[in-house]
Amino acid sequence: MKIAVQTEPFDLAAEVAALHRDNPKVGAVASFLGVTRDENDGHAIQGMRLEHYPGMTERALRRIAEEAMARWPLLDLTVIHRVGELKPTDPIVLVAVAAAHRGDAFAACEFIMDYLKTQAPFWKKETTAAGSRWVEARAADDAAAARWSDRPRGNG
Amino acid sequence: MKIAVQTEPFDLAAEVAALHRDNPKVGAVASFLGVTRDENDGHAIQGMRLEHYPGMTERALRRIAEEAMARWPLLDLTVIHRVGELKPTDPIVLVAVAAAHRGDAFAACEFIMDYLKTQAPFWKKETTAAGSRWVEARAADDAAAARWSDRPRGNG
Amino acid sequence: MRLRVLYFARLREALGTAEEALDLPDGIDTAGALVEWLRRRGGAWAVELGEGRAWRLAVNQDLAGPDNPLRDGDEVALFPPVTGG
Amino acid sequence: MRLRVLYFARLREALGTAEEALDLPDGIDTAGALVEWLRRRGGAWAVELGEGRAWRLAVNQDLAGPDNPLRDGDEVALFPPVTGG
Repeated sequence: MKIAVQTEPFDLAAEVAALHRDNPKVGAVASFLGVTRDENDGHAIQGMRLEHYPGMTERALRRIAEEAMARWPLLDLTVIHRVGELKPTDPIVLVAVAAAHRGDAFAACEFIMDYLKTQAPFWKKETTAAGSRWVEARAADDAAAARWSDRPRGNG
Repeated sequence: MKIAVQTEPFDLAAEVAALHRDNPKVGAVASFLGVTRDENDGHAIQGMRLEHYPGMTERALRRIAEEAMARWPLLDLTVIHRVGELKPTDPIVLVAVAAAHRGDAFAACEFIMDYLKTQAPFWKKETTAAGSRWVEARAADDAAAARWSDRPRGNG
Repeated sequence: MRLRVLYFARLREALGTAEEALDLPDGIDTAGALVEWLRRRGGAWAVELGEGRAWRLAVNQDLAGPDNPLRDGDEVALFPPVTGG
Repeated sequence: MRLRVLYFARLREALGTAEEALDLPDGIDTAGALVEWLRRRGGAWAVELGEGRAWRLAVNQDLAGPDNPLRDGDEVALFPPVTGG
């Protein structure tokens, strides 16, 4: 399990390869790449700054990852979140999950993203032509995280 | 939209980058990498040969991809499936889906894999210590594909 | 009616043929009737295309059911349930 | 009771402080009571931590509710709902 918070870019291919290259039990790697967009809520975005809570961030990500490992039969996973200055098309977050079967990998990857969006202490401040503004949390993200309160989905 | 059937390996990072690098509307890329395992149904696997139906394969993959584009607001997607000789830890299939929001990208990526598993004309022949054998289709794959008959899931 | 018929994977091996050009007698005008006609060849044909076996069928490179009509020049394929991905 | 209190993002900017060391009077022994006590400072404190505003709270780097007890030496953080990913 790898958890990282960093300003530098990450290497998607290297991270995914690290999850399956040396483990022939892995049949599926589901991954998610979050990318900076050039607009949000109708505003043109020139760039953004990601602030976080050092210490709690790593702790929250590790807790979410451990919850995923407990819910599904996973073989390994990686979560990397960038902080600092980002511009449109820059990758922000990578979640990659390795399992024997795809249903578990997909479900765990989506679960981690849904919880990360509501539980991990990151805050985005966007720069627009009119100045900078803090991004508001979305009700849709709370709803997405609430889906997992019952029981895991996913097929064998 | 890119659909490919090939014997050569593919480059995960290049394929994912191609989906978002030049399109600042992309906020999410969900991807799935299928990998050859070293065991199946309790048999140790030394390698496998993937046979397909040239012509129909590309047609079936394109049809599945178009169905996904019609069901969810996607920005782009890539499906690459390898054929020929593969050994454990070799990647077999890549599905990568770009969208503005993660729920659509995740749902479409899983939908494409579920349909590919039941509709695209590929057949695996595994080599074990006891000789080679055709892999049997799994009932779980039919069940996974049947989930999508009603309506798309996925959150904004 | 003249058809091209392709066989894949386990069926190809068991039937000992990858492809054949068939001249069908009148009345064999659906995919299901074609399979029934092939089954009457006996031997591996009767076994592999028989009741207990799972097989799938495509007409002109689209998955099709037994009611699918056949037309002169069609490409028909018979194969086991798919196992890619 | 002595606490370290951290503020992040919009709250940090609006309150004009990133971190402070507080000596709490007796009786302020839950996270909710601490927020109520901070609110009584008035001005931006009353506005930002007031009824209509969404904020979250962590005690010792875990998300916590208003009933969470506070102990000497705890690290408390106040911040807006998170927006990463």
